[in-house]
Formats: sequence, C-alpha cells, structure tokens
Amino acid sequence: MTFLTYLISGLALGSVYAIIALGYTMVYGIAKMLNFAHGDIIMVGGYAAFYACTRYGLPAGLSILLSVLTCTILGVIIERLAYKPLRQASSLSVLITAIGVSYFLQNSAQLMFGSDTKIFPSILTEGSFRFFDGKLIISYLTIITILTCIIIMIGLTTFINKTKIGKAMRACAEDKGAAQLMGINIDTTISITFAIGSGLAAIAAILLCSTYPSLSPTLGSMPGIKAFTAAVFGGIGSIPGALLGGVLLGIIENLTKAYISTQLSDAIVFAVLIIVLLIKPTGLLGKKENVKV
Amino acid sequence: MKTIINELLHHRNRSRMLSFALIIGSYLIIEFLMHSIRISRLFTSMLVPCCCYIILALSLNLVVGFSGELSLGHAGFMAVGAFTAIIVSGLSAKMIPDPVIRLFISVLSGSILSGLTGLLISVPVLKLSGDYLAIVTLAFGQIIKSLITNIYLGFDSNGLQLSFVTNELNLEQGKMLLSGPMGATDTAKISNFSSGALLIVITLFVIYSLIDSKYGRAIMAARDDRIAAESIGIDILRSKTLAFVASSILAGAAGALYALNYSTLQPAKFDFNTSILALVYVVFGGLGNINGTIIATTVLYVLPELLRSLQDYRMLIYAIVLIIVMQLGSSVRLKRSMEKLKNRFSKKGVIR
Amino acid sequence: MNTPVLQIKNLGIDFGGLTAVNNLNMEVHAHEIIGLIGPNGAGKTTVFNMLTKVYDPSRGTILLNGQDIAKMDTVAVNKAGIARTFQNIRLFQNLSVIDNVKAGMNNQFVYSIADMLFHTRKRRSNEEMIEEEALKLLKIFHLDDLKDTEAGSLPYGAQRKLEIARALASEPKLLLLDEPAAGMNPQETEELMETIRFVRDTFDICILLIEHDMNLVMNICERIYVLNYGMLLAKGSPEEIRNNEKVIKAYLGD
Amino acid sequence: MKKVLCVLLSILCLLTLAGCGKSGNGGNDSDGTVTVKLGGSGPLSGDAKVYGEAVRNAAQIAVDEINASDSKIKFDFRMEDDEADGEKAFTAYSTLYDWGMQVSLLTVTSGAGAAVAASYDEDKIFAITPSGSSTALVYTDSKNFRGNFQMCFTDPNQGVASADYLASYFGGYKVAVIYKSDDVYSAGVYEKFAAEAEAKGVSVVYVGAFTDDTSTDFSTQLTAAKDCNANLIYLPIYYQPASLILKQAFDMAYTPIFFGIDGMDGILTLEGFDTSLAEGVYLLTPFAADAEDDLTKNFVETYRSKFGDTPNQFAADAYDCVYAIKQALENMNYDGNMSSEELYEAMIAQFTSMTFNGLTGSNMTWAENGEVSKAPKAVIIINGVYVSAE
Repeated sequence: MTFLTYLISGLALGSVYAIIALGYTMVYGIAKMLNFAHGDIIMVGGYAAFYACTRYGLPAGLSILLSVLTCTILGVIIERLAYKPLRQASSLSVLITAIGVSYFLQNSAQLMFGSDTKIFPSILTEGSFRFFDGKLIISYLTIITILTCIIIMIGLTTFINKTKIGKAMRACAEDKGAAQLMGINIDTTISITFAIGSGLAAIAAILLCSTYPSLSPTLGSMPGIKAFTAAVFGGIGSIPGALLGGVLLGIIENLTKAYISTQLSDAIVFAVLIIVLLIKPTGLLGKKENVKV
Repeated sequence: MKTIINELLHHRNRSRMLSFALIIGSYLIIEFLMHSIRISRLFTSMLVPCCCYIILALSLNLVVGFSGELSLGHAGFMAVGAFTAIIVSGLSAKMIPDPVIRLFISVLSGSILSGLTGLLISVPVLKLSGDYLAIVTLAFGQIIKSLITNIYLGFDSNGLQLSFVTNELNLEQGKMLLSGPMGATDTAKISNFSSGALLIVITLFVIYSLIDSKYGRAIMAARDDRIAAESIGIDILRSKTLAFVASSILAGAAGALYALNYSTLQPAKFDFNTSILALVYVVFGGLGNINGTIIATTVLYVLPELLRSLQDYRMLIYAIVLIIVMQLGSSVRLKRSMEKLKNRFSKKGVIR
Repeated sequence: MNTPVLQIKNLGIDFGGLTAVNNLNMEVHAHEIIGLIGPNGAGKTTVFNMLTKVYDPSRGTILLNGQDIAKMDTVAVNKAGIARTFQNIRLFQNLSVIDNVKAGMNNQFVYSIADMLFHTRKRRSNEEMIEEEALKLLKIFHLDDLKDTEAGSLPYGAQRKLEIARALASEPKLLLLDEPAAGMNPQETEELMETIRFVRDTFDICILLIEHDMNLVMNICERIYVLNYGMLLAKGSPEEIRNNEKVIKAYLGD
Repeated sequence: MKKVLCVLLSILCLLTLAGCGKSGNGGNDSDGTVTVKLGGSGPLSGDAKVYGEAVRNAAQIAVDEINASDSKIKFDFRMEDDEADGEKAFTAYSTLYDWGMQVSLLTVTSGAGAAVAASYDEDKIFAITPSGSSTALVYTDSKNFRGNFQMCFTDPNQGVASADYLASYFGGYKVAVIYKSDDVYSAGVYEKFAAEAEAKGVSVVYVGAFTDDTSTDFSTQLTAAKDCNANLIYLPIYYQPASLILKQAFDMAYTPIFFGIDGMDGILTLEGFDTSLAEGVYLLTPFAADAEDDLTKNFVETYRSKFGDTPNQFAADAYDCVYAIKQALENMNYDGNMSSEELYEAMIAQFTSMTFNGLTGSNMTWAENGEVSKAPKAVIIINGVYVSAE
C-alpha cells in the first residue's frame, strides 16, 4: 500500500515534469535550441496566478487564464527580442542568451515581487479520495495533475498531426529550408511554438504551485533542469518521449527517496539517466539521426 | 634568420605570444603595483579566484571549443581537484611545512585525481553525442557534487577515518578534513597570485602544445567532421578522450588552487551554476579562442564586483549585459562593419 | 595479372527492405584508374561508403590486397590503405588548408603524448617532416599559396582539390574520388585530369572514381564500371562502354 | 569583439585599482559624537536573498534609530552582497575593508561566514554575526577562538537543546526527523541532535533528508514517517520548506506534532500561508514577532511600516547585534582615538563581560569562545500566535 502511495505521488510529480518537458522538447524540436529560461517562465506563471488571485481577487478560472496569457505573451516577446536575432548564430550563443534571460527573469522577479517565499493559494481544489480505510489517500489535485498531463499530451499530438500550423511545425522541425520553400513562414511558426511552450509552462506552474505551494523567484530553476533531463531521457524532440521521460523521472525520484536514500536521491536519479542513455543513446523514444554522407 | 622572424610574425604564433605576454605582463605590473603602492584589498582578493576561473575556462574551452562537445558539468572536475587538494594539503601539513612545496603537491594530486575522474567519466560520456552528451556531463557534475556532500573524512591519532552519508566519526583531538555539506574548514591558505599566474602559464603551455601537435589537429578534425576524420584514419574516441582528460586535469588544477585560497569550502560551490558560469566565459571569449577566453573571464569576473554600488540591480544588469553582448557578437551587420574597419586599417594586401 | 589491389565479391546492402546495391563484383588492379559511373541514385556513393565502412555491407566480401576488410571500421580501413573524398565536400572547415593535410598524416608520423607535452626532439623532427610533406602535397595541387587560409573559405574548386590532397596524405594504396570534378569549369577539369594522372604516377596508387563528367571519365579511366539500380550494368574499356547499348539506354531512358 | 573586450578590461582594471588602500578611521565629529563604520555582508541576490535583506533592513532600522537619538556613538552602515557564497563573501569583505570598516556584522549565512571568519581575526576587526550559526564562525575545529561572536544559537547548541526538550516533554513519542542534508545549518543541528537524542533515549524512528535540488516534494519522507508510526516530526530546517511539509502532511491526513527550531520562525508571516496548518507546531525560538513587550512591538511596527513585511528572527538578531555593539562601545567610552587593534581587543573584552538585553532575549552573555548564552524559548502556535509552551 505504501508502495502505491509512493508510486502515485511519483506519478503526479512526473506529470508536472512531463508538462514542463513538453515545452523544452517542442522548442528544441523546432528552434533547435535549449531554452534554459523555460523554468523561469514557470516562475512568472506562478506569480501571475498568485497576484491575480490573491491581490486582485479574481476567480480561479480567470487567474489561470491570465497566467497562461502572461506566459504566452512573455514567451513570444522573449523569442522576438532575444532569440530571433540569433537565428543564424551558433547554438551556444543562443544557449548563453537563454541563460542571460533566465538571470534576467529571476532578478526582475526578486525586485518586483520580493525575495521572500509566498504561499500559493489552493485555487484548484482541495480534498482527497480515501481507499482502504484511509491507508491510501489520493488527493484530487494528484488526479487533476495526471489528467491534465494526459489531456495536454493528447491535445498536443492531435494539434501537431492534424492542424495546418501543427504540420508546419513538423515541417520546420524536419527541415527549415525546405519548409520555407513550401511557403511556411518560419518566424511565425517558431513564435507559435514559443507561445504554446510558454502557455504550457503556465499550466505546469499552476499545477506545480498547487501541489508544492511555495512561490519564490528561483522556483523554476530546479524543475527546469529536471524537466530538461526528463526531455532528454525520453528523447529530446519527441512529444511522447517528454511524457514518458517526465513520468519515469518523477517515479524513479520518489522510489529512490523511499527505498534507497534521501540524501543520495539526486545522484541516483542522474545515474539511472546515464545508464539509460548508454543503452539508448538518443533517449527512450528519440530518433536516431542519420547523417548523409 | 629570416625564417625565424617569419615564423614569429606568423599570425598564429603572434597570438600564442600575445597570450603569454598578456599573463606575464599583467603579472609583473600587478606585482610591481602591489609592492610599490597600496592596492585596494578588493583588487588583491580577486586575483587568485580570477586565475582559477581563467584556468577553468581555458580547460573548458579545450572540450567545448577545440573538441566541440558541450560540457555542462565542468564544476565537478573542479570539485574533485579542490577537495583532493584540501585533503592532501591537510594530511601533509606536518610532513611538508613548506607551503610552496605543499601547494605544488596538492595541486598536482588534485589535477591527477580529477584527470582520472575525467578518464573514468569519458568512457560513458563519449559514447554519446550532442545534447545527450551534454546532459550526461550535467548528470556527472551533479553526482560528483552530491557524493562529496555526503563524505565525512577526518584524521586523528588512529589514522584516517571515513564515513558516508552520516557523520559517524569520533575523532580524538583530530581534524575533520571533509564534513559533508559543510565541506572543508580551517584549510591553510597557501595559494597566492604568483602560483595562480604560473598555473595559467602552464595551462597555456599545455593547451598550445596540444593544439599545435598532431593530437590537437586530430581533436579539431574530429570536431569539424567526424566522418571525414575517420576516413583519414583519425581515431575519434581516442582524440576526444584526450581532450576531455586534459581538460579535466586542468580543471582539477584550477579547483585545487581555488580551494587552497580560502579557509573554508563547501561542495555546494561547485554546482550547475558554476559550470554554466565557466561556459559563459568560454562563449564570451570565443570558442577555441584562447586570448578571448582569458580576457572575457577577467572582464566578466570583475564586472559584478564593479557593479556593487548598484546594490540590488547589479545581477539584473549583469544579465542584460550577457544578453546584449551575445546579440552584438552575433549581429551580422556589426560583423560586416567591423570587417570593413579591419580592412581599412589593414596595411597588408588581400592575400595573407 | 597479379592479385588485384581491390577485389569486391557479391557485395550488397539493404536499407530496410530496399536493396541499394546487389551482387556487385569489381576489381581494381595496381596503377589503374577506374571509373564508376551510372545514373543518379544508382548506388555509386553507397559503394564508396561500404568500401570505407561508413555503411556495413549486408553481404559480400571486400578484399584489399587479399586482406578481408569487411570486419574493420572506417579508421582501420584507412590504415589498411583506402582513402577517399566526399561528394558533398567534407573538409575540416575551421582548420587552415595546411592543417587539413597535416591531419591526414596522423598515422604516418608517430610521437607520444609525452613527446608532445615536453616538445622533445622526436616531436620536433616529426612535425618538421609533417610540414614538409604537407607542403609538397599542397604544391602538387597549387594550394601552397593558400596554406594558411581557413579551409571553409576556399573557393569550391580548391576545396575539391584540398580534399584529394588530404586523402593522399594518409598514404593510401587505393584512392576513392567521389565526383572530383563537380562544380569545376572545363579548364579546371582539364587541370584536374592532369593532376589525377600525376598523382597516380608519383604515388604509385590506384584510383577509383565516381564522376558524371563523361569527358573526364572517358579520358583518364582505363576501365569503367557502370552501375544501375544497384546492379552492375556493364564493364569495360571507355570505348566499349561508350558503345554499349544498355548503358546508353540507361542514361537516356527507355 | 576582442578589441571591445580589451578596452573594457583596461577600464575595469583602472576602476578596481582606484580607491586604493584602506581609508582612515571614522572619528571625532565636531559635535562630540563618534561615527563608527559598521559593515557586514549577506545574500542580497540569489536564492537566499530574503535572509540578507532581513538583516540589512533590521540593522538599518537600528542604525537609523541610534543616529537619530542623542547617543554619542553614531554608525555609518554598509552592507555588501555576498550571494551566500564564500568566494563572494571574501570580495565583499575586501570591499568593506577598503572602505574602512571598524566593526562588522560578519555575514548572514554560515557558509559565507566561515570563509571570512579567519580574515576578520587576522585583520583585527571585531565582528558579531546575527545569524551565522555554524561554530566555524566563532572557533576553529580545535576550539581556538576566532575573535568573532554570535547573536544566534550555534547549531550544536540548538541540536542539544531540542533533544533535551524532546526528552523531557515528549518522552514516549516516536520521533521522525526531516532535515536538509546539503545545508550547513540544518545538517549541523541534526548531527548534534542525533547524538544527543541517542544519549537521552529519544526514540528516533525515521530520518529523512532532502537537498536543495529536491526541496519541493516531501511526500516520500512523510509517507515513510507515517509508516514508522512517528507521532512527532522534528524539523531542523527553515520555514519555507517547512511550510510545504505542513501542507503535504495535511493533504495526506497525517497529523503528528511538528517541532521546529529557530529557522521555523517566519512561517506565520509567509504571504498566503494558511496559518491553520501551523496550529500546534512547536518551535524553539528566541524571538516572536507578536510578543507584547514594547521593544518588540516598536521594532515590528517600524519594520512593517518601512519594508512592508513582518520581521523574522534574522532581522531581530541583526537589530540586537547593532545595539549590542553600541552598548559595548558606550561601555568602553569609545572616543575614536583607538587603533583598530585596540578597538578589537576592547570589544572582545566588553562582549565577554557584558550583559545585554534585546529582542531575542534578556540577560544575554557571551562565552570566551564567542557563543551566545541565552535561553531558547519553546513556543507553540495556538490560534495563529506564539504561546509559551512551558
């Protein structure tokens, strides 16, 4: 029974990682860049919802919407101002810029919102299901988190495969030059990708902050790194891979803490990652890129 | 005679000489100033760490710039070097009273152990490529930090004692060398600017010896085109391993020098952010650009200190500087106008 | 004749369900210049990739001077004596012209890492020899004036020539040239033909080349293999190939 | 690019070189007052910014109060950012040294403080840290006094005090511990607690740790603690992760007694925190922001009006530090005509002999090794306020 509890909380943690990882993976797949500032967009999303809800007293739904909107716009602005001029530059320059953006967001947040932790309100739901005389407790939030993750996953897959914009994204991911020749506007497509990725970050923020309700300017950095790891774990660029990677990472992390060592859980999680990558060098569901000679 | 002059004026050798001149010149000027006028404590306190970061950045450039692999865990090697040096220095304090010799031995053992770690890690790391390789280096960096955070090591009359995860040492009048998250305390501060400058010169010598040799050409060839390199008989894995290990040795030396400059050191110092910081230095200075790396490291290391008066805004400004410089450095228009300028002032013809 | 330098028997490769090359038999003898031609997509470059073990053949044997190289990797194949150029040029873009060539001599001049670090005489003498040899090679291709230029900024024709020089630097017994004249103007092609012959004679090697420029092929190749749909369509002297109806049909279509 | 960098570099070098040497001592002003240069460093950016800010703000309040009063001693206060990092603490210290700092609040965090503790000693600058609780700040491994003092409890003392308290008041309880294994403060307290608990016969049934990288999800540790039937959870950690633990325990309907230490102070004033979660939480703290005495009331009010937040124990300790320094200076009739070494020796003499009453305790004294002696008060949170637990 305890095992089941560990498993379910791992699943919930993993679902949050997965949603964040989706953002990483989409941006990576299409813009071929590691957006290190992604974690900090989560932080912004958390603060947006917090202020909408507690300071301006907006209802939960509206707060969430506002948070998603803020992040979407922020994501697009960041892309336009910081990343777009670097389209031709080396991927490392883009990486450093992303790190700069990350520092910028964190420090701005410290100045604007103060550095003390704030407690995120329970805007989603409270309460829980109880099974086996309360031996197994699953909170509604856990279920919402897992469900949201599945819905987003299905929605995103449908979007990418069925809609025109989604197809344009796939084309861009495959070959930008060719996509351009086919009349696809690369800039718009990348902007949309950032918009979706950042919107997802906001949703991840709400779920993350509802489950772990402490809000601070550096809130996003660790989940960001973990989600990045998850994305690579599952095969970066692959949407089902992000889901699988995120969920597995969450479960492994929790089970390690439960049965091996709480002190060394990080070391062990990363060791598992290394072993997986040695067996499957492009992640669990990653595609092997063939070099044309 | 003429050939020697030509050789010296050759643009590659000019840049080589410039590096050494830069370091030795700065060293002499600073030493002179320190002995003639009273220099601010702030300035002197930044000398050794700045040297360490220069060595770290140079070593990282070997992997990222010359070998073309992104490493996100370089702080891990620095940590191995640092704590090895602390242990060696702590243990040998009685046997080797002379701080210079002790420093030498500590730095040497720090870099050797770091090199061994690098060799060990390179086996799995170099099986991968691209971003997967990067994430594995990140993972190893985290693992190293996490392991060191859990080591308790001390010695007393009963000899060396070690425990893992929890502190179970009962020392009788002994000294803790490593105490978990607290790291090392009461380390004898035996690093100094002269040793830092010397270590940079050695680092430069090692890097230039490497990249001007057949080994260096193999490393860079493997970076530029893996398949073509293999087709002319270059063993990719061996070349990349060499770069990786050389880099970890140098990073370990940087860590050792760093550790022995402070009386305390915590493992948390060598986290992901430190790895990223080194990467920022390298990219700022230019991939594969040694002089650029030295200058960029110095500028970026000193910058936050100079922004102190801005108080709360300083890290924000640092972030903005990072973004803007990256934009400028990659701006096509700026590059063109720079080239125009260059051509105008260049007295030589088109053919070099 | 003696044992051929290169002997290919029943060579074939499948990609998934698709058979790219099948049942190929070829021979290259010492001092020969052999052409490998065929329409686009006939599998010519795939043959090169199998010879240099970029791809693993699905079946068949490749003998180099009687030694089976099918189990070797790319590096070992080069050490055994095959060097090549690439259809889409693969130079070390950021290295200087001379360093590209020097990189090719990595296995020819040996000194240890200790020699490297301590600048021993062994390192110095080896590096001097490398420099000398590299310059010699560059002179053959008239690239010695550009020796310090970054390879990536060379004009197209020069890049092709540099690739040949680099391949030669690894002292092969068999040189594979993949469309060496692509992108060259007639005059450059003319020069290239001279150079190829010169190289063959000076280094006493055999050359297998893929080329679409029929003028070049017919002029310098002693024998020609024609590949179509991964199968050997014809082989023979230039004269025979020129008059082979199957070849003409394959090129002109039905 | 390289040329631009070169130019930048030379400008930077010139700038750092400037401001050479140590400027003169603060001294006698015409109106008979003496201005003392008070320095200190703490994290003013980065993860730990909140602690650095609390200390800076509270110290500033104390300094402003003193400077506005008719006290003969005036302060010139300067706080530098050290990002809670040893290396940065050292450059911060050097900056302050160049400025001419005479007395200091050392550092806010232990890790940073340990890196500069020896330097204060070497340079003979008196320092008392408000919140750097590691013993490494005040004495070396071999118990050699460093010349620095502490306003807060040392980590081992808190560990011992907690174990003693649990042994005497929660005899038959099964105790679980959740601590932060990569944090000097938390690990320091836990280590001593574990030893003392064993000696005192406290039954510790589960020990769970977390690190900076795993400081959001505590469900595993809580489930494990629940599994071991622990009915008291000892939390030698700061209030931010503690707030998450309380929430997550509540969500899983796990209701043991929670027992915190001074780092727990601040939990009630977390913006947005549902204080009902903290009902019944015990903590050992020298400071309670809702205490009824005038000193606390005034301080809390000023702090709120100036900075908008409720001060935590870091702030209170910093405020006390400034006043303790002032008291020592007044006791020795400091007139500005002392060399830095004389001042240093005199301050140490004062601190080891005087008694101080402040926000965080009455009749505080300091031992020869720099540790403070004040009574930790166990309080319990009832209806959202601290109530004495005795």
